[in-house]
Amino acid sequence: MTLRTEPVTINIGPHHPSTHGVFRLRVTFDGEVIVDAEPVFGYLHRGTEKLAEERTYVQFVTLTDRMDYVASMTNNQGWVLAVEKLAGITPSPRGVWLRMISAELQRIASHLVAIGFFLQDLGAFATPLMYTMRERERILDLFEILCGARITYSYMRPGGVFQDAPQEFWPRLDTFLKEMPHYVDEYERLISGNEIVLVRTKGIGKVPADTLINASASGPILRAAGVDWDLRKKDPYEFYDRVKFDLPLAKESDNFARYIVRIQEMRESLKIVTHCKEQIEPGPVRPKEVPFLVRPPRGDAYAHIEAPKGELGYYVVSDGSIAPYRCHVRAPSFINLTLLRDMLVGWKVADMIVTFGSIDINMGEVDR
Amino acid sequence: MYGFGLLKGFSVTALNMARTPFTVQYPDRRVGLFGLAQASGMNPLQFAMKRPGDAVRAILGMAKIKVELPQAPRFRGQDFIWYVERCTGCASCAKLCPLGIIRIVTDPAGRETQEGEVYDVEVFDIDLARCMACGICVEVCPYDALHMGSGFERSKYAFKNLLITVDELKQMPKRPSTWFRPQLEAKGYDPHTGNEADWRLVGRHEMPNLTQLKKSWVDDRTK
Amino acid sequence: MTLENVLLVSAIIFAIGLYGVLAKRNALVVLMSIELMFNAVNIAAVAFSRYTVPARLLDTPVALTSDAVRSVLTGQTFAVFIIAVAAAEVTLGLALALAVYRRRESVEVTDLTTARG
Amino acid sequence: MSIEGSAVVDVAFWIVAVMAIAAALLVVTVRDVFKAAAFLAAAFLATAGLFVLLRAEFLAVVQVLIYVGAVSILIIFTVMLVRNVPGGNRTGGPFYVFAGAAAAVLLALGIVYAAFKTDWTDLDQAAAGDDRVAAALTGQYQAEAAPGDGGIELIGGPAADQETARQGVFRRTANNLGTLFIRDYVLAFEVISVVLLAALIGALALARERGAET
Amino acid sequence: MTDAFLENAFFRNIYCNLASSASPRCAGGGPFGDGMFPAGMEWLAFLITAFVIIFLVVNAALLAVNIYIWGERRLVARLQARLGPNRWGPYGLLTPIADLIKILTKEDIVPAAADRLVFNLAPVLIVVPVLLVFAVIPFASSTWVADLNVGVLYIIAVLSVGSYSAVMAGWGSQNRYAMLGAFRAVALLVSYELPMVLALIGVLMITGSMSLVDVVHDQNVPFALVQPLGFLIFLIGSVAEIQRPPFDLAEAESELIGGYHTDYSGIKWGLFQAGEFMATIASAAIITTLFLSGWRGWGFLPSHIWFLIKLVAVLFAMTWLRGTLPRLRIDQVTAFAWKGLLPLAALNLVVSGVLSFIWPAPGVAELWVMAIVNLAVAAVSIFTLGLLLGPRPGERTTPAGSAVFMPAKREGTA
Amino acid sequence: MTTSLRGEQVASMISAFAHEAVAGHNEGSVWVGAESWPAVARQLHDRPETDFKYLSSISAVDYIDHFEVVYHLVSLRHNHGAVVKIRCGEGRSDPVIPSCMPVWRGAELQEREAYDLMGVRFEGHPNLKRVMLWEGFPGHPHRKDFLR
Repeated sequence: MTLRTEPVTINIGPHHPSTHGVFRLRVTFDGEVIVDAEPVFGYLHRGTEKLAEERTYVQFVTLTDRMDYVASMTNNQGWVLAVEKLAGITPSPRGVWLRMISAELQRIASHLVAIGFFLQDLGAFATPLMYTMRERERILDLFEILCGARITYSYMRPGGVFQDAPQEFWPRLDTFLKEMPHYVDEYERLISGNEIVLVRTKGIGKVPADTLINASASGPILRAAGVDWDLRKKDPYEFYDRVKFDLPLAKESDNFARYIVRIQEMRESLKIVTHCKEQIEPGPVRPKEVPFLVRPPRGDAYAHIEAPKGELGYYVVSDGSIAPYRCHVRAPSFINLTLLRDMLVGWKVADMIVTFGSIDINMGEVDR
Repeated sequence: MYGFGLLKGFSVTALNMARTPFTVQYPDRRVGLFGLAQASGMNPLQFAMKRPGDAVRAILGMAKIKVELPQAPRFRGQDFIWYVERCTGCASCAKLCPLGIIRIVTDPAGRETQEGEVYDVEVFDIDLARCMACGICVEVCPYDALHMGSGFERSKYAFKNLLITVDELKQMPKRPSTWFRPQLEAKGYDPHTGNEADWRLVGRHEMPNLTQLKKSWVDDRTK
Repeated sequence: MTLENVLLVSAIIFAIGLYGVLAKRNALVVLMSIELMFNAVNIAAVAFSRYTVPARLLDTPVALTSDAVRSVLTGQTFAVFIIAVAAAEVTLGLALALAVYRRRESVEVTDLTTARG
Repeated sequence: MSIEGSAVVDVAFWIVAVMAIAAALLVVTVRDVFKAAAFLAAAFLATAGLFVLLRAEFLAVVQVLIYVGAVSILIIFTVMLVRNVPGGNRTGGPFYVFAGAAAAVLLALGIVYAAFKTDWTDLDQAAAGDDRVAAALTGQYQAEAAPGDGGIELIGGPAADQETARQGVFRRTANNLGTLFIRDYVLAFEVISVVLLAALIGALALARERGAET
Repeated sequence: MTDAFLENAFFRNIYCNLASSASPRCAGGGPFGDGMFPAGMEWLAFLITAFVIIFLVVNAALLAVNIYIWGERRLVARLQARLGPNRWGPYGLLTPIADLIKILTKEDIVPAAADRLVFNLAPVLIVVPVLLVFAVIPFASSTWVADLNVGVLYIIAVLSVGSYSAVMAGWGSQNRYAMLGAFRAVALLVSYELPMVLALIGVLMITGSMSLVDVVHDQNVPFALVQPLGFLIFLIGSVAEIQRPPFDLAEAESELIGGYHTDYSGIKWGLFQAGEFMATIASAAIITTLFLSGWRGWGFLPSHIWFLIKLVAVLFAMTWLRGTLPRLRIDQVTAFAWKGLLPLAALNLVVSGVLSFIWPAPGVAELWVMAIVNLAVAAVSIFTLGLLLGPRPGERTTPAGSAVFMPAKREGTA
Repeated sequence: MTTSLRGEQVASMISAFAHEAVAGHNEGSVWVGAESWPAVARQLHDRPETDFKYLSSISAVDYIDHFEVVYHLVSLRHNHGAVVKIRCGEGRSDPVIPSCMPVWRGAELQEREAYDLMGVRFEGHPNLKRVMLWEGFPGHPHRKDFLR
């Protein structure tokens, strides 16, 4: 039965509990069905790129932590890669291995948060969220041993990392690597076969692959559409060409596919960490000749990495001084929002929240 | 079959009900009789005989014991450990702080400093309200005078109370975090269990050797 | 509480419903008024049913014959039928009101001057 | 032991009656259609109270279930779909008001006159000293009822368990009503179900937008 | 006044002490003699007794809500590998009290655009019907407030009034979130009432009486076994009616920020919460009474305790549901009611009708036969329905799971 | 490994269909004239040998005397990338270049961001308004002269 109803406009956010931060979605509903949606953001804009122009290259590492604050390690990684590319620094191998280990652990942590909140948006009363948070805590414990902080690590430096991992880190990492696959299995038992989850997510929020490519979407969203585009495979930075891992793909490009891709990526990341741990070699973690105040020559460089949420790029312009002349961040969360309207229109209120959760954005990164 | 996935989910939650919770109670922990007896180093029966009142409270779930949160030795806390004996007042930390929250004033009167003396640091303000515990100040300290602390209970009602002054820094218990201090780590020092570290104990994380000094001060300059 | 009093209440409610039907413009309110009138009739029917039994017998153990049961419960049977008819009527009425609303953006009966959709 | 006829029942009756009448009046007087619908529900609820006082518990429950729980909710639902709710309860103009009021008052007066003028056989009074009514309803007819009468289950009965018989005439109203429906009033019952079905289909047909995809 | 009321010794004592009564139950008078009031004042004694009973039941319900809130929070916490409230009082038992104090001292905000009358009435309306339900529940072999001869119908009727609360809250707030929530609530309640009533009719066919006391009395075999399909439908329907996960979409926290009670604060919000938890307890009590043979049990425990055990078991199941399942979408919920539960309920009706035609007054043996037949029917019909509604064959729904796994004990850092 | 095409390679690729469009190139990047940019973009996107289906990033840089917009393009098929730079006119007043949103939808938010923070106007963008800051914010904060 169709009734002519009045289209109503509702502001979802900026204080809505499911917008993952101060995000506002101006949605027009016809009954329960979305007819229009427009994302509005900038509530968390801190001018990080401008701040970079006043900081030295190492100082800015601390600010990259604050962009995607559930995946600080990868933010650091992207930045130091850009600086190394700009200044022509060859990092020391042990530092690179440590960077890879921490980045992959960070990817697991970030995906855990993404899955947990995705299920929370489905209305699962925080149970999967608590489970994923529990495992994330273990990763944070590892990071605390590694660099003394739990959220904002500032672990990496141009040329490597600031300090070698302590002895107690490695057995803890082993335990984690041994137990984590079971936990992932457990999530799958709890979620992947759950009929309610299936009926809520399958076929919802579909976007065709070419639209995704055209809209510069990246990360699990792109891979959930069957596009095998992962910078770790296609443009191997650091030592990603020396580790073996598979690229999880799904072809449905719906919310469930995004979820399942994240789950599989966690397994692959565990594999990568294991490989790194096997191949890591002793030595300095940072070349002695790299000074604290890096002075790259004039020029520009663009480095991109595969962050948990997609392609994270740093475009840095140097004028030869100790601070970047211009720094631009290509934030995956920000650009993935381009297609939000396409994903939402025609679906219902409940689907809106779920689709939004499946994109997995982080407001610190969107607004920067 | 339809509905089977739901049943699997129920099994997972039931399994987790049997596990120990992962949350930590802080600052004190509620314990039962067994926990309290264990904390006092007795067996429960003994304990109940000796301290019946406490035993009843424990059975009622009212007993608590203090809890120390597990922390890594590298934990970067909110406070700073400063060794005045080592500080030369060079203010590298103030210069390299990304937020510029450290303020150092040495000898405002312009007193003559004799050879062998160090600068008298009169003001050493760290504005913890804006500190993000990145540790760059510690990293750049050339004489290992400044260390991260490992405290995290400095909540105050006003921002102005969060300012650490030089007197406070001097009086702070000297339990430095081993963050960026490999020499402490090599000794197996742990701020949470170990004793206070004297300024002589903490050493230098990077002893300057002559060739390096010559390289940076002579060769590179004359290039 | 006598039969007359119950009938008085029933009459008043019926009259109120009648007033609503005659005087109101909103089709939904007219529908509600009709329901009120049904309701008044229900009250009367149940009252008649109740007053076929002496008060003395209401709470004492009795055994009724089938004829007696029939005569006692006829009023309630009527009420049940009326409720059923009213439910059907309100469904249809609301559907009509909605159909009219979709056509004309109004549910006022005075606007319905033509029979054509 | 009975509270029937005591002052409590009278007081309760008048309270519920006044509530019903007031709610009914508010339905046709408040300006807000939503509130009118809510007061309609209140009137239905008060009517259910009247039913309880009139010893029709089954009907009272049915009243709540159907009128309050379904019909009024349906009306409220429709009201919420329709625009101009706060000021929507308008009259058709002074003429309609006066005509309607006059007709209503006249009708009410007529009914009341008839109700009070008619000489109802007041069983409450009549039966006080006279057992003929009671006899007509109960014991005496036991013997005379045909053995195969067996249609309607007797309430209690000579050998009935005291637990049931103790409860009085309207104890098993629901069962007896059901039996009546499928025995005596079966035709009416079937007709009503056909009417309900027809109404259901008609409502569906009306509510479907013409030309809209189903 | 009916004498069923006097079956409870406690109530009888109050009443018989107050009034000199001709009732055989009060023949000996109360324990402290009879007739505090002169003859003809029985109605006063009745009123006072009724008031005492209502006072007791209402307060017992509120206390039960407090305990249940604590229990559910603890249990959900354990399901989520957390600890739950444990700071205030032994095992956190006083946490609901602390919550209550907090709620009471909060500012009571009425939005400027709200319709004050409707807005303020809504929270009351959610509590009252639920309290009314407790009137007919037999808590033990001789403890109930009223033995209505239409008890089952009465419960359904009274619970259906609860939807007014949602509608009025949604409308009165003049808030779009609240309105959406109200629409959802009404759609949900209307959809699930039908299968629930149909599921109950199977029970009524066996007992032949709508009085809950009779229903318990006739349950020689728990009707959950005799009527498995009806039990399942009624359980799901109850969870939907009280709007708990996975059917909590009227107040979906992650979508509508609380739905129809978005705008409420302070004690009004508290009333909504209390009403919901009370409804949960009431539903559990109804399920216990209708399907789990109420207060009946084996000899060694008093009937109150049996009732309590079953009640807690049902509440545990409901909390478990809440802790595990995500939420459905509104169209899926209603589709499930109409496409899934309604056919099942109709089938149950037919099967039960045939069975009770064969055995009009079933004894224990017949009940067991009925149970076996109904279980078979339930299994087959649910399986068929699952094939019809479930995922298409060939879709991968189950992951590469592994055996049960217990982690090593969480090692402390440093 | 993504091949980063050298500036001259990209320049020759562009010259194949639009000779006058290339304004210059260096080691890593190529400059394209602003007026011919939409056509070049369309060709870069469509032509099989370039196949730049994926727009990685858009950055705007303030070079005091002029503004520059940098496009990082990637081809998913050939796995090569190119850096295209566009100089938006001379001087600091009203830098403007044509929008490439008809070619890459991914430019939508990035162009809005560049407009918001750097003040580069993208002609032809359907919804060019501020994205981070509020409407009516004075100035464009990423410019070097902001609040100086």
